[in-house]
Amino acid sequence: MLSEATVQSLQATLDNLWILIAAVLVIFMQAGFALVEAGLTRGKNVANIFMKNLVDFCVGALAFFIVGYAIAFGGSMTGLGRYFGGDGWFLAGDGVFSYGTLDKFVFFTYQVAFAATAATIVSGAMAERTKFKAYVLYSAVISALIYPVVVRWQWGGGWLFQLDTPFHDFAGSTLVHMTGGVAAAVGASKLGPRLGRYGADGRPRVIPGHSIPLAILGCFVLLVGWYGFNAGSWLAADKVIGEIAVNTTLAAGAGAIAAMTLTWVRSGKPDVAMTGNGLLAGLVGVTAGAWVVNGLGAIVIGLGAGIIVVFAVSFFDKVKIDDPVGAVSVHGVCGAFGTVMVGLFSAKEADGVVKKGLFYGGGPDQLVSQIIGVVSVAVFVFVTAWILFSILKATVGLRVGEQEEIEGLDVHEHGFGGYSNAN
Amino acid sequence: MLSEATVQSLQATLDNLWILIAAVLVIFMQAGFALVEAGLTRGKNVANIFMKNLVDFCVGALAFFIVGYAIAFGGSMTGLGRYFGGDGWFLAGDGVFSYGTLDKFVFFTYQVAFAATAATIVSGAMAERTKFKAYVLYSAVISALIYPVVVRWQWGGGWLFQLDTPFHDFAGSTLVHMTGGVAAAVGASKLGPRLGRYGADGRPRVIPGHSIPLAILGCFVLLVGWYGFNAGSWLAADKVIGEIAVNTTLAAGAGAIAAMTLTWVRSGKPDVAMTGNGLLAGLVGVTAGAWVVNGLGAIVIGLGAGIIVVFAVSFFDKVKIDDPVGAVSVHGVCGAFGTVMVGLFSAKEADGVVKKGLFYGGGPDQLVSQIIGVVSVAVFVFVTAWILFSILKATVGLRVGEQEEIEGLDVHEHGFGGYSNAN
Amino acid sequence: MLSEATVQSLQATLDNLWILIAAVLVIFMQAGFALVEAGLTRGKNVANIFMKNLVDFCVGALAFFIVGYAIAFGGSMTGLGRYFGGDGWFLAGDGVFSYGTLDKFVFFTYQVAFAATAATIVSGAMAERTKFKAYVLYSAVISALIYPVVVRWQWGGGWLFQLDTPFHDFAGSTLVHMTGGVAAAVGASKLGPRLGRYGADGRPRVIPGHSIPLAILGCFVLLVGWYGFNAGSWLAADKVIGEIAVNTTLAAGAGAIAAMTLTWVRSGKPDVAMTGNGLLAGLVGVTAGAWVVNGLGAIVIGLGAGIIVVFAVSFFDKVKIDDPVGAVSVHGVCGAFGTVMVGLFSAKEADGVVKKGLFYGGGPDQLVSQIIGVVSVAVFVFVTAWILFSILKATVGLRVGEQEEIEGLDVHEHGFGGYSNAN
Amino acid sequence: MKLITAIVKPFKLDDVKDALKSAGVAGMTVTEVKGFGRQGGHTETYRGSEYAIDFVPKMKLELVVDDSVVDTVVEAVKSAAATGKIGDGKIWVADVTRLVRIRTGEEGTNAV
Amino acid sequence: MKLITAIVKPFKLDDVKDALKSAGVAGMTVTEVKGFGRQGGHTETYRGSEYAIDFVPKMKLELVVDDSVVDTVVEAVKSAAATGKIGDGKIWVADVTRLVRIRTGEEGTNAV
Amino acid sequence: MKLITAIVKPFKLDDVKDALKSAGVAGMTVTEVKGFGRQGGHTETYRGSEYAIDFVPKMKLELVVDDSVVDTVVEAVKSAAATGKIGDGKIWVADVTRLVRIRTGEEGTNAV
Ligand SMILES: Nc1ncnc2c1ncn2[C@@H]1O[C@H](COP(=O)(O)OP(=O)(O)O)[C@@H](O)[C@H]1O
Ligand SMILES: Nc1ncnc2c1ncn2[C@@H]1O[C@H](COP(=O)(O)OP(=O)(O)O)[C@@H](O)[C@H]1O
Ligand SMILES: Nc1ncnc2c1ncn2[C@@H]1O[C@H](COP(=O)(O)OP(=O)(O)O)[C@@H](O)[C@H]1O
Repeated sequence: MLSEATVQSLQATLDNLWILIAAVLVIFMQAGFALVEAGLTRGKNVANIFMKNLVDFCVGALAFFIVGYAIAFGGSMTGLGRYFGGDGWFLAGDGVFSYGTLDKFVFFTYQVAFAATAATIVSGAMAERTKFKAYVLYSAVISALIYPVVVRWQWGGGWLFQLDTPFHDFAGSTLVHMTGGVAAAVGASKLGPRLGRYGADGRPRVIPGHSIPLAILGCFVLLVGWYGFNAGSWLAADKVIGEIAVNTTLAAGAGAIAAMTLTWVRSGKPDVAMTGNGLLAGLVGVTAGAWVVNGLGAIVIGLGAGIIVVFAVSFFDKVKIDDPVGAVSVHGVCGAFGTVMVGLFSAKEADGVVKKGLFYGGGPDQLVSQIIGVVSVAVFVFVTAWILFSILKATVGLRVGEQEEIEGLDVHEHGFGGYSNAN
Repeated sequence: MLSEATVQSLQATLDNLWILIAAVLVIFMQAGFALVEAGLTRGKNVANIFMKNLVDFCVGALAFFIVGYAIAFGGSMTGLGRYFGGDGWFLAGDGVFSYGTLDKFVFFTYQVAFAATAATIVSGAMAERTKFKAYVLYSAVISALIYPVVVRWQWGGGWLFQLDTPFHDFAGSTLVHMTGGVAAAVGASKLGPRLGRYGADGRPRVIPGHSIPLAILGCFVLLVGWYGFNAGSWLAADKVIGEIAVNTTLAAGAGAIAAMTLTWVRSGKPDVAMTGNGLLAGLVGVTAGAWVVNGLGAIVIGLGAGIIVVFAVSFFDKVKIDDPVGAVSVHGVCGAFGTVMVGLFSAKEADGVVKKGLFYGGGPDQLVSQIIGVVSVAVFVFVTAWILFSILKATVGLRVGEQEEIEGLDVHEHGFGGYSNAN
Repeated sequence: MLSEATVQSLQATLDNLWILIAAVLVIFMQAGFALVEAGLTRGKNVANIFMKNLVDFCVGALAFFIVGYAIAFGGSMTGLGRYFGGDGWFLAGDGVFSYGTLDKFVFFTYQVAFAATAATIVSGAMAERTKFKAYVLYSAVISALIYPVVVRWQWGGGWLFQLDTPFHDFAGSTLVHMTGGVAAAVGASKLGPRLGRYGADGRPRVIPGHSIPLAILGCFVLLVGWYGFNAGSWLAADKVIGEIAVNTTLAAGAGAIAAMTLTWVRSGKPDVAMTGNGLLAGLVGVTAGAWVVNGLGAIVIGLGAGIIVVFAVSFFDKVKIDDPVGAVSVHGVCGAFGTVMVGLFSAKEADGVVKKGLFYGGGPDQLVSQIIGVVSVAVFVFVTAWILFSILKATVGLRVGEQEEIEGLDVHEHGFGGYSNAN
Repeated sequence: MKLITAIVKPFKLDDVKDALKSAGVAGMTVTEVKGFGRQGGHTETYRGSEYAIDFVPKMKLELVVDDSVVDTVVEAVKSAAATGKIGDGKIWVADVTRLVRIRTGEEGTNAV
Repeated sequence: MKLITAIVKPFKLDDVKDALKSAGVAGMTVTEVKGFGRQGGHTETYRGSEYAIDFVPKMKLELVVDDSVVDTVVEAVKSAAATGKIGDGKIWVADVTRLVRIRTGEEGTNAV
Repeated sequence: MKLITAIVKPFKLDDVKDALKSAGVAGMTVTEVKGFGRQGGHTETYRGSEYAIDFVPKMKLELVVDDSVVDTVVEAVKSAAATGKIGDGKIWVADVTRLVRIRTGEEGTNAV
């Protein structure tokens, strides 16, 4: 006999299938990050960059499996559970939390891909001078502890979700990107700038990336993966994912065009690497509101992010936070920006999830929640990352020696240059 | 209560999911085009190539969102509407056209990926000498106007679709690829050949591409994306997509083998870049008939396209249309070829959609319609592209200066070389 | 009227859709193989490597379409049919075998992607010295004959599947990877080591790969594709694919971490290329048991494979089987290892499919079957590959001349270097 | 025996090589180099920041020739490489006391 | 006319160039080279196997200068390139019998 | 002090380096170069069109050595680099008037 249950189980299968595919797209973003970061740094450190991106996924996946997932999603959501979960270690047992119709393993796969994204953002900002050992330890801790706690607060049903007007961060402008970006800022400033990055006069000097092809290929890969990142965050398969995809496309395009135009106007030439950053800035920016904004909102957010990223890169240059790939600007600044924009551009109202934004007649409630969310996450990540990097600095050490840095991390940290023209 | 509607809505969700995923695969093709074009041109222009491919997607997406989609699919299909649509600007409103069970945003995402494909084909043919500003303007116009009109004629329900025996171009051998290829031919011939491309004696001189790895990686990416391009064009999820995928695989394989064998026989060595072109030629060729041909038909079309592309490349060399990557041959010539082949190899009959081809007992009707479609699209694109490039030439200028071309577009158009070995 | 059949057909559509998407992911792995192999060999042979990977897919697809599929899946499974199928040449006819709810074309697409994987593994082990002509012939034969026979024995319902406790190789640790790996070992040893690979004193000398970025990008691509490889092997869409994906992730991570740690301990530095090999080793290892093991099992298998691959590489170095990319170790050795591990770590019992492993109270039955499977496939592939390579050696010749090898296969076999810095 | 070293613009390499071939030169060795000189470099911009590139790509040719043909060779390079624009490059000549062809062991003029 | 050739550590190139500019040098030609010397190479490990890299990356500078400034130039290179650690490199000087500026045909001191 | 310059086939570099080491050479500088000579280039085909490559990859070695060891060094290069096939390369010798070790400022023979 045909039952409602049969149909529901079909829908559940559909949901699980889509989220697994979306997870694969998000995992593909790991390659995108590696490419962007490798392209925008020097050839003598290229193997190190790829190694970091490969290993942070591997270490992060195990760490998130063993503890991270339990902290983010496990256990009661009241009391201390509003800040910190604690059930479902190793995904073991039947009571392990999952979302909606999703199988726990499918939901985990999607979540682990997000954890890896948050972790990997830092590697670009700390490129070309960080000890590999310190980086591995950092990536274990962010995947096991820092990121899961942040997720707990919102997606895990914690205190930010329990606000009267819940904080709304659809696919993680704040939870994933800003978390990565703030940790990146802390890491980069703890490390100090690369040798030669500032002249004797204190003015920044350009250290050009070694391969625009790698960098822009990486942008394309990230764009492709982002459809899984945003449209997958619906956590179910239905028509809604179409509008999310369109918003993603429009914001990406607007971000790239804005950054291109701005560099064109400022320096007479459209800058390729910055246009790539603009694309990513638009994507990061729209991630929080990918579901609630409409096309016009997505374009405005994209344009805004594309403009902001250009100025943010200059700003961090000036304050001597040396971020070779612009990770702090793209993920940190534009992540915060995009999240706050939800408070202005939200065009949807959904009980207990999100209100309309200021520009759509919803009053300031959502905006206030957005600011609370951004600020609290930023502070938490800043403090914990600061502690983490301080401990690493005092123990294994954070920065390679001068000779290592001059001659390249590839040879000194891994024993072998990334490029060889041996015959 | 379980209703027919519930089941229909499940099928609709399935359809939407598949088409969104297919759209992502097609968007991935942008990376493939960038790689192929970068690999087959010189290192001094590599950042420019990637920039063009990145920006034509961004500009094209916004242009297609704002006007292109409305022209292609909007409004009544009678009268002038047979040639030119006009409803659904910005996708705004409830009456916006969509196909079958597809959500308008999903259908748009799929269509915008196709528009970006048509636009980006030109960039390879015009590589290494085109002003970036002119290229950006070109890509806005083709995505906003030229390509949408062509689509209108057929997929938008216009006059080619309203022929007694409708023109059949399943996934766009003509509408997408030949459109791009013809525009590419016009652009390349308006520009003139690259400096040094022809000797004092008028004979072509080889300007080798700088990276076969990039070029062939691009071919793999395009192959992968093409499954979304062809199988997605069914615009619904059902078993039919399997045969489409098989035809796609077989034609790709046959195309590569044909081109490989032909270069092997002609010059004693199997040419790598040409084998890659052969793969793409097979793919372009089978795109029109991907649904209606059978495996044997797909192989024959693939072989034919793989042979044709080799001769076409030589031909354009001789007539001094300098097309660094073979875009005109692959997309223009093989697109037309594949479309006409439907008139011979169509093995399916579907009322109001397609008839059997000449070789399958269907008489010449389909063949005639195919020729009408190819010729009319070719003429339309030729004329409009000619006007467009003439205007660009007379206003912003089409070609960079001699010094810019000799020293590379990367430094002169974008201020920075694509590769740096700075320490 | 709503019927059970409607719902079943929806599930069938879901199954077909998922398997087609999984097939596309597996086809993407072709790019991953090309990248890994290109990165770990020298720049003078890079076009040849890409060409081999491109062409083995094309040739293999046609060969598998024409005969391979029929041998693997066609005809009766009794008598000789237990070893060798023979029905459904060209996929023609209505009676062509397919699996479960899958359309024959969808099932074929998935299977052809696997055949191409098995074929392409060899190219890395035989890199930098094999005649292209011999390689093309080899890849036709393995796709048309050797691999299909192996598949017949198990997935095709043949004698290994008909054992009292059937041999269990869920996604092909043995059938695909070990098959490729054993053929690779035979090919590499028939060829002999590359010039300069062993000093006058007989000790191995390092011939470094030319690009770690290509190699590790390839690892990422393979990782992404592997989700299609393993989770797709369920051959239907349901929640089960989630756990398969998690096992895949964990084993990959564990493999990379194990190899990284081991090289770190042994030589003081974490080796990048070997960590990539470790990731792949973990993936190959878990492929056989991806469905039947649990997370812990996956981690242990991944760790084991990651350790084994490091020692295996040293071993083959010592016995002078020169395998530039470690294909024999990764696919051959870890494929066998992972398959046998099912006999220990299987945590599932399914009638006529698989029993619990020794460590999960299932006794030694499964272990015995696993060993029978591994040994018989290894012997069969070893013998047939030996015959094949002997015939090729005696006829077209297997190895290029000394000058060709010194100056590079790109120029000599294909007429053109893979990299050009022409102006 | 003299060693003639010439620095020329990269896109002139083919012309210079052809001119030298016509002048009867049997061999030469070419290196990709970077030049610093009057031509100056240029300003590049990367991610919004300007920076000066002081070096321009050049090609260096080295030819060991018989004393008798030095003038011909210098002349050939000069006329083939000149564009009249700043940065055309230099030619300099130095003494070589011995020249050996590795393959045969021939020395002096026979080894050219 | 002398040809001064200097081998220096790559990361010292900018400092040396600046020092030479200050010393009034108008032009030079730079090549990426690999050096073998006392500094020795290092051992690399690749996929678990060790192997020796005997060559270290260096930069070669070539400057044709007037006899009168040879000492200044040598001094400038020396002080800008020295780190005091092994592998700082060498400077050597050789005679040049003729120097031509391709663009103008000027010779000798005028061509520098 | 002499400067010995040798052009050799790339795959012979290791052998030559080893021979020079055995001959007691303490340092040298190596450059990747392209050679034009009797060996000729070859015809490549690219996308169906033929074109001539006139240059073949070579390695250039530069060694500043004491006058007393010039013959030993030339001999060592010659025997290690020779294959007997066309294109084995050249060795030439020129005078060096001064040699400085940057690190220490030592000059002449001590600086080698
Ligand atoms: N004194 C010099 N010694 C060595 N090379 C030089 C010297 N001066 C110039 N060059 C080389 O010649 C090139 C051209 O010189 P430059 O001063 O720019 O213009 P011009 O050739 O017109 O005099 C430089 O880029 C550099 O490679
Ligand atoms: N005899 C030589 N001839 C040419 N180049 C030399 C010679 N000796 C050293 N070099 C170059 O100088 C570099 C530095 O020399 P090295 O012996 O390592 O240290 P140092 O400069 O402290 O003497 C070498 O890497 C090599 O490029
Ligand atoms: N006159 C020359 N001056 C400088 N380099 C030369 C000269 N002749 C030959 N060479 C270099 O020596 C290499 C080998 O010379 P070639 O004439 O091909 O063969 P062989 O060494 O057998 O005489 C050339 O590729 C070139 O690099």
